Amino acid sequence: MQNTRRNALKFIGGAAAGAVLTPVPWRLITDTALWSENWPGIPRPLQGEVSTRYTNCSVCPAGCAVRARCVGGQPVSLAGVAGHPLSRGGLCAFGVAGHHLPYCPGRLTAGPVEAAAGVIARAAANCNAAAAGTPGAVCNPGETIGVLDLRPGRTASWTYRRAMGTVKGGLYLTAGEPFSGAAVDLSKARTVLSLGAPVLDGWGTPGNVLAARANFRLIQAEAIESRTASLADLWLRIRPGSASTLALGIAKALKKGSVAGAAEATGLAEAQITDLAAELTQHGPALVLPGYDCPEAWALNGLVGEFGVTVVARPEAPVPEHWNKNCAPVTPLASIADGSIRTLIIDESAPGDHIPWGAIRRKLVADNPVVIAFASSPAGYARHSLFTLPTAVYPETLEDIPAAIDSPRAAFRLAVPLVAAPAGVVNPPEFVAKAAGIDATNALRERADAICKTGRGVLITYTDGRAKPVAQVAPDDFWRALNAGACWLDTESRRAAPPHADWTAPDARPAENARLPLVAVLAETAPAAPASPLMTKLDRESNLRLGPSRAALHPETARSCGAADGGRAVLETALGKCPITVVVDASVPPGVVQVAASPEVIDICGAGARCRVASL
Amino acid sequence: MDRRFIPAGVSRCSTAKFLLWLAPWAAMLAFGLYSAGLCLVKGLNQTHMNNRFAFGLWIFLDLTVIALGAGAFFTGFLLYILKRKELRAVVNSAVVIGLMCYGGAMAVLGVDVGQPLRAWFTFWYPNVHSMLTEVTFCISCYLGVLAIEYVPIVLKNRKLRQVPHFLVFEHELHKLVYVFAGVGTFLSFFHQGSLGGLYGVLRGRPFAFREELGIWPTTFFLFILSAAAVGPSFILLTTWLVQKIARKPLVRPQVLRSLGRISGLLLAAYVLLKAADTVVWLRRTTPRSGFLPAQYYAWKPFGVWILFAEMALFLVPMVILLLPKLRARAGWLVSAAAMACCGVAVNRFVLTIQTLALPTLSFDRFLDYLPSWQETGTFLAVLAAAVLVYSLSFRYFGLFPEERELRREPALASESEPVLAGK
Amino acid sequence: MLCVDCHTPREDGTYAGVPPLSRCAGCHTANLGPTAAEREFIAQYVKTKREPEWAVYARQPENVWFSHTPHIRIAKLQCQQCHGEQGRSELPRPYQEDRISGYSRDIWGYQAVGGVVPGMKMDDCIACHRQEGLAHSCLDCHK
Amino acid sequence: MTSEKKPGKIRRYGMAVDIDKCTGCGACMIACAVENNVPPGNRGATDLTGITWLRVFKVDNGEEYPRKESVYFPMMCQQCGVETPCYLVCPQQAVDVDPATGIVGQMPERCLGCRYCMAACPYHARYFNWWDPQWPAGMEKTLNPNVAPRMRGVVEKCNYCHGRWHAAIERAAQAGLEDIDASDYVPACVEACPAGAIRFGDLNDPSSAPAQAARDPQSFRLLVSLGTEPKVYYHSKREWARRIGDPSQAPAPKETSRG
Repeated sequence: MQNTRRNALKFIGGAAAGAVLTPVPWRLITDTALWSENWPGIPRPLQGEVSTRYTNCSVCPAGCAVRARCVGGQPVSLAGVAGHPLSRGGLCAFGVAGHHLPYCPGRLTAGPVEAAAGVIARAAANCNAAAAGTPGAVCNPGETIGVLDLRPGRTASWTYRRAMGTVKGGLYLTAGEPFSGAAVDLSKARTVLSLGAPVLDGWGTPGNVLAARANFRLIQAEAIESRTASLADLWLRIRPGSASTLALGIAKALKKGSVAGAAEATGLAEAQITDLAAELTQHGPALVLPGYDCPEAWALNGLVGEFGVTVVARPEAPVPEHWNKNCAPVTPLASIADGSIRTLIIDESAPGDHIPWGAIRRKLVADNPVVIAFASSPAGYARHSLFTLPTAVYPETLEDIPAAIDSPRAAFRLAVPLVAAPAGVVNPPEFVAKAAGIDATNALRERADAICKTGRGVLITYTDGRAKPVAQVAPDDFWRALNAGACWLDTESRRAAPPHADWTAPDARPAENARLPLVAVLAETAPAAPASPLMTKLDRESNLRLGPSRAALHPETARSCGAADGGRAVLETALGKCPITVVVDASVPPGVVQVAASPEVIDICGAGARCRVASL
Repeated sequence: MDRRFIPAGVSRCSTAKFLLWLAPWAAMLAFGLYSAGLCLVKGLNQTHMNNRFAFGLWIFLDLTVIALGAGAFFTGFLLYILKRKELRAVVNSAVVIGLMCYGGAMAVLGVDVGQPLRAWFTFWYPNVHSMLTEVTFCISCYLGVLAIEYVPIVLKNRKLRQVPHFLVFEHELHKLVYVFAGVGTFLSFFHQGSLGGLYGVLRGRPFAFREELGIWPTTFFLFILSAAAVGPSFILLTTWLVQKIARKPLVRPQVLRSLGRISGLLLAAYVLLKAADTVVWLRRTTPRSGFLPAQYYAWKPFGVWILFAEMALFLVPMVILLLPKLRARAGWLVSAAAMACCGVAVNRFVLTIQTLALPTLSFDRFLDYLPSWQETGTFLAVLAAAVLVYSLSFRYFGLFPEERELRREPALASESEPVLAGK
Repeated sequence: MLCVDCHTPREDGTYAGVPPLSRCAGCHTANLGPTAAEREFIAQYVKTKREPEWAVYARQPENVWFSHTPHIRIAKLQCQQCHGEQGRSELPRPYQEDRISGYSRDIWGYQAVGGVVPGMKMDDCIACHRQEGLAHSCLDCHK
Repeated sequence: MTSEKKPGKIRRYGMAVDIDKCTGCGACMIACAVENNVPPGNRGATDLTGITWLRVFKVDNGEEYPRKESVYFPMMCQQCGVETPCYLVCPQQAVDVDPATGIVGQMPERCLGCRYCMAACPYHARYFNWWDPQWPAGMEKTLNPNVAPRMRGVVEKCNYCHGRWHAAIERAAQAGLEDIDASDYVPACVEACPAGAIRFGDLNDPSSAPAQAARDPQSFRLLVSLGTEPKVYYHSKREWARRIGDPSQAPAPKETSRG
């Protein structure tokens, strides 16, 4: 038959009809459906032997004990260690996802290592030369080198102090709010007055705080309804920035003085303040926790008379004697003269206290200072540094974690590496030590031995949860145990002398400032350190937290700033400006900007800063 | 030049003019296919639907067009089962419209699901409790029926008639047309109903949840009725539109009137039952599930007005279509039909969109939703495809048997002149 | 030849995965038999210490949870009941996998290997679980 | 695929959430995402398109400062026991209720993504994969092998960490036991909560936390008036907070909300 169009059509039609009778189409739909189960782009989880490893979380200074479930050696989920004397099995959101940190997008893995080393060595040499009056020293008098440590009390901190000790006028700097030498014992407290401290929102060791929570009455004096305020037994809604005045008022009440001024300044009734004072003395033991903007309120504990009970000296694990000779003293950054630092080394690898960059910049020499940052992400101080050296992150690092503020007894535990660090990262303390010409490669072991030598305290091993007196442990076993995730805990704690405070000062109303009419309150105590990509579940994929650089305003405040919900605006403080997104929220008190911490925001505004919001 | 394809005895515009008419619709179709493609390739993040607004424009579209497409089965039912001979004039057109409505709905559903490759699971592992299973089965079967019913229309084409086999085939098919009409009616009754059940069973959405009669919620029956009522109106509307666009009479005016009258009668029944249902729902069903009727309408912009608007859009056309005087005037007739169609659209809108917009938990937000251009594009594709297929069918398959007579005897047309130009 | 000669479960009863080359080399360091296949295996893998890329007939899809432990420890099943008499076979069947889905032929949901070996598709699991009254829900076996 | 024979031990797993203890820290949400291989949110994801099997809401009493009070409110699948809405509507049996555990299961590999179940769920506890799941380079190493990652275009939800249920069965078998040890099966959120606000257990066991919560007059469940018998019990001493469960007590529509 000749191939006409009709025949062709017939053939196609017949073929189509026939195909349906073959298995082809049916197999095709099954297989494509199966293919859709594992089509390209869907990762396959690694299979392997399941094991449990222990470590301590070094994401924040709390250092909670961690049980890691590993598959083929790779940690796939983290949880707290139940019954741990310090962290009580607790682990916060950041800790739970800590094992993601090595894979954060934009992580730094390379940097100008040699150059930086040279710079530090030269700067040290210069300082020594200048101090020795050698002619031709590049370093002018009064200009020096310093290390800024955001998490003091670590072995690394001691290494820095020793390194700076080798340099004439070398500085070891901390954020150093006054009386940082205190630790508290929540288990003894029956009444806790928090002057804006985020007691239930990441302060101290979350697990420990929440475990003790049932035993004390929590009074939160705060302007905004923070997480702590909403869960406190009593929430005193004071005027923003009037916490220290309230502390003063309580002191006066205790001394039977007049509280009229304080009442007027804080917006509370006089009776409230006197009752508060009475409660602190009667339903003791009491504890007063100062907030960010009233550190001097520590002294109030002295008046309440609980020093040595709820407040003790900040304990520190023993160190080898020879470390103490010729090591630089601990100097609060605020206490040194402006424009006095030529070369500044910032260790951001262990985030802790945060200092707004503006405050740091003031201490540097005006003409091209040298800033060297140890960081794992470009988001923090790295944005302002001349050299940024990549560091390992938890859980790659081997570092120790000092006792947190809510631990009355000294502790020593290690964040042990669960995964290998990438090539090209540096170990900050060893790096600085090397540049300064001392050897600190073995510092952790030395300190562990020193602790073991004292024979004090107990060693808590997580695998069996048993506490063994150190006296019965050989140094090698001690070290091995620490590296398997274990914790040394001292037995006794030291009394602390209350700091001096002047209780006769006049009741200051929160300083008015026409140009900066608003008060900034940091909504989230999120660390500036990089966090797991999953964290967006808390601010972007839900409204649990305020998203980075979003600021909540009361409708009135927003109106007066001409800002609308979701609108872009600029936040301005004495230290500078940064862009924010406005969230209108009737639950924020008027006159307050509740702003979420983000690198840009905390550059210019420490909590409680005066500020203004200008809509764009 | 396509003269030899055009049915004998009717006049059609020139090819050029026809292509000119097709061009914009073709363009719209192309755009629509592009946006649908985006949704298939990149995933449904191309739409503005979200976890709370799980259904959007597309489901609303499906429910509406299927309600309007009901004209197909109902006209067939009236003609072949109830022997309303005068409807033979529009039955072909009704079939084409039905085919396009259902085809469009199915196509959009294919884009709407996240894993189209697994769509057939519903047939392989059906969950008998689910209304959606019922819908899927009935609609796909009925789509087949419509396709078969469409074949004889295609075979009416002058060229194809020259093939003897086709003639025989068509003849045989014609004998079976009653069967198909019956099957179609049965299937349609079911899926129109299950489409209503789709939301009526949502115990978790008290705004849509309805008491059950037998195993079906009341919306099951209300949807059947409203679809049956509005179907004829839509046929009426489209036929009138085609007459306007083609600028020639295609059916006797009384055909349109009788369509209107049927629509009117059914609307009356619907309005009655709907009112009763609404009362039961507000007074009994809602309080039982712990909600307050007031809450439903507390959220702007969906105030109580929407409830009354919906009722009015059924009530007014009902009155018009039931009054012979008004029905006799094309203007009233057509606008009444149009109103009824809007009424059913609003009804489907309320049940789909408003249901999802309303909060269920006491701390929920009221949600607003605007379709993305990709969603709208897909919607337009269905419209364009429908117009294209209808135009082609109209030009080549002679959808209106009476067109020839009306052309031969202008008397009929002129008699019907005042009606057709009655505004 | 016994299964455990090559495949030993971990002491907790979980499957330890495909045996490593070292285990094969335990016997096949020098030719045991005259077969060319063995000679080639030694030349290709044992000598060069290259891990053979084994094709796993019984590999289940990612979304299936299967643990040997309950089947061995509790149900006391023998390997053969699911894997067939591999120990007795001269040569393994040629490994076939679906081109589109990439699944081994043994676990196709449709038209799996009949007769020769007990199939390893979902229906086969369900059949046995039904018999034992252990089929409760999909999440029994799907993860 | 339900069994002919009756399953051995019939459990009804449920949860007891003390919202007076919840500090809104979000540890449960993150632990949940880690355990169940939920991918980090796509760049375009919002609180309406992201995936959070467990989501903590901030709920207030509708007042303004200073009268305003808030509680934090963890919402997971409420595991409806009767007339389970999602189970009834799924057209192709991708949802089932396990008679042995009472857990409502979702089978992503069976789901065609019609989202009917999401429309049916009054708790909005079901989430759709609007994007292809994507992890930053290297992070896929941290995926939990006990849970299969889902693909784009399917619905997923909380199933009380079924991967852990499997693991518990395996551990039991290793010990030669037919049945799991109750304390050995604990969902990730329960384990992670530093405040111990979420507790988990078998409602058929009178001594379990949820069973006790069920008897507590200060406990309440969400939308219980719908008659779907949810298995998550919330507890609060605050009278206004207990009204959260009752939709008819909802505060009037507000301008903005961050809940």
